[in-house]
Amino acid sequence: MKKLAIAVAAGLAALGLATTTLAQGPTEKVRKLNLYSWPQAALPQSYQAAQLIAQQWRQLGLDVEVKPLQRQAQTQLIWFSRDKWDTTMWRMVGRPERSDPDEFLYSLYHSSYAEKGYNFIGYLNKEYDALAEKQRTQLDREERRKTAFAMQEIINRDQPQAFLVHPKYALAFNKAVFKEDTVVNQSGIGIRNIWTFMNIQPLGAQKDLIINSNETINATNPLYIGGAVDSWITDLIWDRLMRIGPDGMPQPWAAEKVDWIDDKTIEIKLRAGMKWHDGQPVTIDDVIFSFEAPAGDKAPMYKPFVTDIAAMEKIGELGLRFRLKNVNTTFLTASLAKINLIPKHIWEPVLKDLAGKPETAEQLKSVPHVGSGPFKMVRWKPTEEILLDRFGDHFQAPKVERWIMRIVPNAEATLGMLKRGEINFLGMFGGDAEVLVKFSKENPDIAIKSEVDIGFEYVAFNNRRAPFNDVAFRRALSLVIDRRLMVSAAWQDYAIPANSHVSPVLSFWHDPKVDQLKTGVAEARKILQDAGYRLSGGKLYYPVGKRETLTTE
Amino acid sequence: MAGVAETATPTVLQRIASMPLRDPFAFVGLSIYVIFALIALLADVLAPMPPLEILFTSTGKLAANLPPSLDYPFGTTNLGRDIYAQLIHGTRSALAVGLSAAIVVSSVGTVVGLVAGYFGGRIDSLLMRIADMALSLPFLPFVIVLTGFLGASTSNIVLAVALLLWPNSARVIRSQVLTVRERTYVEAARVTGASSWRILFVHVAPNILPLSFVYAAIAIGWAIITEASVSFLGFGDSESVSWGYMLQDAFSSQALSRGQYAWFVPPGICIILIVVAGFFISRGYEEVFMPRLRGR
Amino acid sequence: MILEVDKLQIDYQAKDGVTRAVDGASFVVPEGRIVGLVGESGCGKTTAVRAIMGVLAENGRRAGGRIVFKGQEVDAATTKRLLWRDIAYVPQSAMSSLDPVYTVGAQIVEVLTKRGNANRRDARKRAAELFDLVGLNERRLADYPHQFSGGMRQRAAIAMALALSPSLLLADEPVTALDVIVQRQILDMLRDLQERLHLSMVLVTHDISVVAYLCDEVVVMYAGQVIESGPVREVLARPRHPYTMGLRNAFPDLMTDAMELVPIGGSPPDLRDAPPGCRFAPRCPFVLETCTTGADGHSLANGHMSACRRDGEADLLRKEALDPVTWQRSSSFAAS
Amino acid sequence: MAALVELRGVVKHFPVARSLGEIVRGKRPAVRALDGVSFDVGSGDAVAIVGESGCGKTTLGRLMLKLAEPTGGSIAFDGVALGGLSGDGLRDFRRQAQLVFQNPFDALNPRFTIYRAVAEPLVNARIDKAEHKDRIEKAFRRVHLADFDRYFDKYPHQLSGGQLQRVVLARALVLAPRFLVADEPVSMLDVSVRAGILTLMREIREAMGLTAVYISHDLALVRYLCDRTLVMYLGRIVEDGPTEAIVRRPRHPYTRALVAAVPVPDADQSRIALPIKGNIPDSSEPPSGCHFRDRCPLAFARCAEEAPALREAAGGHRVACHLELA
Amino acid sequence: MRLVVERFTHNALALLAVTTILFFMFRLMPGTPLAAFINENLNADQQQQMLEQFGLDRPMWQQYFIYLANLLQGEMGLSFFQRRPVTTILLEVLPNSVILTLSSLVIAYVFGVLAGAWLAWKRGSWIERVAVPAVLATRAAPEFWIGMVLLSLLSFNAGWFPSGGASSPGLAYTSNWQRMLSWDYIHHLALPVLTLALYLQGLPLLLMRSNMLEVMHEEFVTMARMKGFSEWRIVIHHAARNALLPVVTAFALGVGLSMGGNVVIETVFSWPGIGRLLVQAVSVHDYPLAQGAFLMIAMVLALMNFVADLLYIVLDPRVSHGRRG
Repeated sequence: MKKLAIAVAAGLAALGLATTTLAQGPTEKVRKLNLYSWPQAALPQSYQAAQLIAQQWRQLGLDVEVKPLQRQAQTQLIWFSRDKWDTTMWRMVGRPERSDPDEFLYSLYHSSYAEKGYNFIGYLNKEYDALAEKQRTQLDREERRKTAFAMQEIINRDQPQAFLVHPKYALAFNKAVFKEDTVVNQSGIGIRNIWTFMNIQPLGAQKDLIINSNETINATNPLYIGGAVDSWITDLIWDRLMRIGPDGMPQPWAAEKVDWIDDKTIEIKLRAGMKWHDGQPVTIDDVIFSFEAPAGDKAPMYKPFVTDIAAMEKIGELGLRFRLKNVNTTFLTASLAKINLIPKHIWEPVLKDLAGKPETAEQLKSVPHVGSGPFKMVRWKPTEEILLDRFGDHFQAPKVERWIMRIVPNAEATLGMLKRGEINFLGMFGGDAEVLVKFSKENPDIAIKSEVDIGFEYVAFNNRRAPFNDVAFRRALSLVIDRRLMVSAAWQDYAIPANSHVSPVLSFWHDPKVDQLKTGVAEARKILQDAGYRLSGGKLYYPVGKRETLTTE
Repeated sequence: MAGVAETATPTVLQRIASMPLRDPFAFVGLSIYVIFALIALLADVLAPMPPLEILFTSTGKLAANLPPSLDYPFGTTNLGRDIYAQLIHGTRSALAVGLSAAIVVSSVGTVVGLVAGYFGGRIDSLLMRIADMALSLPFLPFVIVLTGFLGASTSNIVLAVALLLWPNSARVIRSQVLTVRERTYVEAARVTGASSWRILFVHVAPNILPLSFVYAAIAIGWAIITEASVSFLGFGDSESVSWGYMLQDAFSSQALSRGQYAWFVPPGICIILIVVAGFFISRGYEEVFMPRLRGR
Repeated sequence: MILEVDKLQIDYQAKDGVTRAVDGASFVVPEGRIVGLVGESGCGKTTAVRAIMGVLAENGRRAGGRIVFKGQEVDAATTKRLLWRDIAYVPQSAMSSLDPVYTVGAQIVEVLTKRGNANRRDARKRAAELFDLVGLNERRLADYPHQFSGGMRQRAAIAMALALSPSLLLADEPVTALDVIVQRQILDMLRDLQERLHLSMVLVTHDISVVAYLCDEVVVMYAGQVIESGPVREVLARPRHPYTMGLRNAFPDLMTDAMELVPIGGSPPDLRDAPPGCRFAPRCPFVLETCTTGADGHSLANGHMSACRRDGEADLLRKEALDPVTWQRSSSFAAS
Repeated sequence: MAALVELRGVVKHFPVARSLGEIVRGKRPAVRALDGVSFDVGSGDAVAIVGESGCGKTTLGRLMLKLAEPTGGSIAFDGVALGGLSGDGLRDFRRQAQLVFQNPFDALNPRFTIYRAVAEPLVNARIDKAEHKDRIEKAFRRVHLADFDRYFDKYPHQLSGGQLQRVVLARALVLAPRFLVADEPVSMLDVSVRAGILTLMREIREAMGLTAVYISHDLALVRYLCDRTLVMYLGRIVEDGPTEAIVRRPRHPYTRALVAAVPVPDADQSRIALPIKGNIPDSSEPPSGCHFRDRCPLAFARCAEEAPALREAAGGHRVACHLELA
Repeated sequence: MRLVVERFTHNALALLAVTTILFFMFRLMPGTPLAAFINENLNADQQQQMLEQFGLDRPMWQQYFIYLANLLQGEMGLSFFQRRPVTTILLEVLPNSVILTLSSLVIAYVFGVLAGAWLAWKRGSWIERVAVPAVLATRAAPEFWIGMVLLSLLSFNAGWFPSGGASSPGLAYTSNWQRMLSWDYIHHLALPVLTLALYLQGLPLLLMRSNMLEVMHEEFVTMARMKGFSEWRIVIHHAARNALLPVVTAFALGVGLSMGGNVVIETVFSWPGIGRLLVQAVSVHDYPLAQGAFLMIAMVLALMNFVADLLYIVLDPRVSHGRRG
């Protein structure tokens, strides 16, 4: 009965359409849109969000189909063939070095990244490009902040994509094992960070910190970035000149102090008395070596972080001066806090050996695991566990005896292990946050800490092609999405609404003005109407004269 | 040909039809099939709500993790889907996967087995070497690799299952053909001038048909379990709701921790029922048609 | 008498009723004689000897009668003691009756050590002797059954039967599956062994030529009953039961000149529903009304028993039976 | 009378599984089922082929009906070589040559009604369906199943052995063939019904003027049916002659043994000792020269070197022996 | 001996065919290994360099022969992600899979054979009427589902067993043997083995049962009765010995088959085995690793097929001792 009614309505509408078409000249229906997503199995929240978004878009008269794609296929379609898709679910994850807003501010929307880089949506805006370049040269934080606000406002205006949420990650630890106030929260990252691992204090006989990961560790190689989890470990084994502090700002680490001499010169002083895990002292030559090593072609993944260095000059026993090619505010974060310090006496022969061969340091069969970091490598079984011992000679030696990471692929088992004490630190949780909350209620020893992520989830629009090349259309599609519904119905309240590529946790850089996004169907419809789009028979039509050149794939 | 087939089939069909009455196992198995077939046919009536529809409560909140109630007999998932609707609609995809795999497996297996067994010689060796090869592919890993890389459509799963399962039926049917071929009445048919194809299809094939049914019934079960396993591992077709998908969903959404038994127990039981139905039927047929066929 | 079988009754329980495969069969085996038990398939001859061995199919059951061995009545429990030590068995198909996964030697040794009280070394020696006795090379003790030819397998089965020096040998169609020359070799050997070892023997067969060649006594069975028995010479020369007469007629004989073959019409009755009275009556050309009712008639003369009610006219009937036309009188002639 | 079937030097080998060594050396070991068999079957004759299992007699029967192809030599039917037959020629041959089987319980398709089974040759010979009933009824009358209506709708398992063999015969006769091969036609039947089938076969052959070949191991039975007998041993014919003569005065040592071994249903028979010992050798490795020599009481040196040819002997016999046997 | 060589060649050829199919299957799959890396820092040169590293710049047939040649030396290339030799990665986890498979098979077969023989003995009883469908149901249940339920009940709720993995955190052993014989390892092994054994026992049980029923009707068993042997001797020496033949070969086949089937069990129980490795490799599109893991499983399967053939030849005199006489 209902179907019949709809059919009749559609028929009448079609009749109506015919007449209006005659009256106003030919217009074209907006073609069916494919909204790509990960499959539910891979990312349930994101998939759920896609379903909800599709429902809301349909209210604008659009024909939307959610198409889940496996990772490989999605990468192939979205990342490698950039002009073949309409819109897709996407996410940016938080990493400590992303605490400096540069990476998101610059890479996501700068036109130079549209071909190959992160600007896969193809957003081209000269005004934005100029600001993105400008903020990199602004050594004055306040000035840079203004630029960052301006950039966020441009993005808010243009809506090249629809931000959905900044997820909140719930992590946990066993407070019967560890002293609760020795756990450090790093803003935008949460409690699973190197500061916690160095500070956390065991209460009783259990002196090991046992953390889980649901991904395999690919590599523990100071010259190769394999996966997210890999960096947790390289962080602990190898020191860096600077580290991102709990506040998200880079702070001196292996360097005692770091000073800007001028726009293009930085001077550092190495901490005295540091030792490698093999007992050798850490010298300034090791530091120089560590920054020279990626410059060649044996560590392609780290090369970009040292390309800005014009020269390095040794100043006395522990001093070092970096001369840069360009002014670069991000050098501290992107280079000094990124490059792992590696012992020259061990790596020099290794790299020499590789010279002239096609292999890079990434493919070393046995990576020398000698660093100067707070933990040293004992044992590594890639699919089972990795075991690190505390390095007592470190200047900030950890309180726990051992740091053990267990590879547990599924969330269900992870909770079981947490309950049974097989792990005592929940470093990653892919499951349902609500279950975790309930779990901690039943197990009072488990303390949950949650933190809003630096990263965010969004719907990417392909700005290169119609209808997404129209700001009004993008705005309408973004505004019709109810962010609160996203938070509650897809992320189960473990997220906050987003409308910026700078997370509110980076409170200094985040522009609060953009938070006031007025959403709603009425709002969206109005925008479309103003731009000349028409709703007829429940379907959306382009403004007069605008022609569709693409077909749905 | 047609005239001959008319008179040949009734006896086979009669035997197949009368079998359940003689074998209680087969009767139970067949009844399970019939019930699931009815559920699949009437899915839209039994569960008018689309299985992937996101449900909201009257207050506009997501209807997530609701306990079983009159509206939602098995409750809802953590993402607000009706579990009952998923279970009912899952029957469709289970039967679709199972039946299409069964049809492909048993028809390919039967034809290959008949041809290899009856004609022998080089054709036989060739077909059996191919069968050996397919049998030396590890089953589930192959399906995973195929669906993992080619995409996890239902048709790919059926393809993978069919690629690996036909040799089993082909081999057994071949050996059965070899024995039937030696039967005197087959020789008698040759003496009376019957062509090879006539002998194959009129005299040999009807003896093989029950075996094809046995393998079809087994293939139904295998295909459904395989689909479930693949879905469970996260390589499933996320656009169609199947029992395997439900289990995967339940497992990754921690229905176990939440104690949502109504979510993960019913699909498991449905899988067991439909697979065991195949076993029952195949067992029944084996007992009736070839008591000595079991084992190697 | 080494063995007396008295009114033996064996039932088989099937889904559609009870089949009385052996119905009151009685016969005796005199010490040191070879008794031939003849009849067509399904007449109960094999069932009868298997019952003596105490081994019936799962659905089989001894419903009545007595079996007396050396003056002692035996039942299921007491038979077991006698088995193989006193009564041994030679099967029809030696292939399927030998365990395929053990060598023939091992199977003979098994009998000698587990049923006899021999130790392994003596058992092996004895096995070699037994092989020698049946004309097999002792090297072949190490072979598996499937490596033997049919005749050799039969010899091995006989060697096995003789392992514990039994006094009675039950041989169930021991030469049926064999070619004539091999058959003859085995028969000759059986006779030779019987004489040397003073065996008593029951030979089950469907072939009266074999009985004529080897046996001293004959017992003819039809439809679960013994219808005629007596000394071979006497019974074959002067059969008193029409069925035996018919059998005689139905056999082509290599050496006689009479070339007319006369079939017996019809087929044996369904034992699930055996007709009352004489079971041969429907096929018998000499049938009288009294034949189809009442109890069997048994008459005995000179050790020659016949169950025919017209036994008195036996000599007359025999003459008539030689005429093929006689047999066409039987009501079931057309539907043979 | 002209020969209906002519066999010339017929050889049939069955390959056996080869070992790796044999494959490498290119050897092809084989069971020699037939080793150069030549004879004629005259039109209207009844010929028996007698021998023990494994002598090749069944293979011979199959070859004569083109159910298998010979490895060597030739077979001709009515002057036409069987080897070249196909299509219509083959169909025509099939109409004329029929086979009666040893095991009637397996010779009829269990899923076919009796009528359909007997109609099968008519269907294959593409005979108009309208004629079927007539022809079938005629065939049934021939085999003395006059009350054919009782049988038509039955299935084989509902019939007794004797009835089945009659139906098999009816099927063989429904096309009114000229040539009939019967392979041990009564050995699976009960003693009391054998005689019926045997007399029937003799009667039919005489009535229809059929040429027949009977294959059997049973000399007594053969004597009842056939005028001429061929005795085979290990793939070769060792003696060929009038049946009566072969039974009464066998010439070849093997035939003598065979005749002596046949038991007779007479307790007073004279028990002649078997003249030979031992078993038939493995047919993939028969003795050199005369295949029978290792069991022959009369064998001498030449027997190992040269295979004796089948040659004429007294009394219409042909015997394959180096000795002049009286 | 001839049979052995013949079976070996058969299996080896099948394995070669599998390798070939697999190689081309993976090469023809959509996407390149580059797609696995979303990294704006990779420029065209570096991408080319990466292709060269993995030897993917050569023509397909060359790659194939290089692959085969490497394979013969036990090399299966480098994992895209781990950048370690696939062979090394596989050999690390192979023992875990083998142990899991073997111990569950042994338990399943010992139980299955005994229970099957016992059920054959109890033919026609109510126990049999209940047991046979029940056993069929265990074979029909998806392994992972049983695993889920057992894990939930016995580990999460009752806490009797660890929730996954192969050992407790941080335990160190001097040798693999010591590790595998340790209580901790066995404790971790128990639940997956139980699940797998529950699934696997059905086949030997039903096989043994039907074989026993069949053998008990064989003439030689009747003969053994006639010889006056004890029922025990008949059942053990004659019936069971014959009935076991197919079960033993099924065991060997089962090793190969369940190595492949362990994929789901290893995933549910986070068991660091080759199946889980395969799943992970497939889900991150690590071609060389997935290919290697698959091939390793296929090799075990082929090897076990061969062993099954051998066992069949060795155990059945009808095959091992040719026909004679």
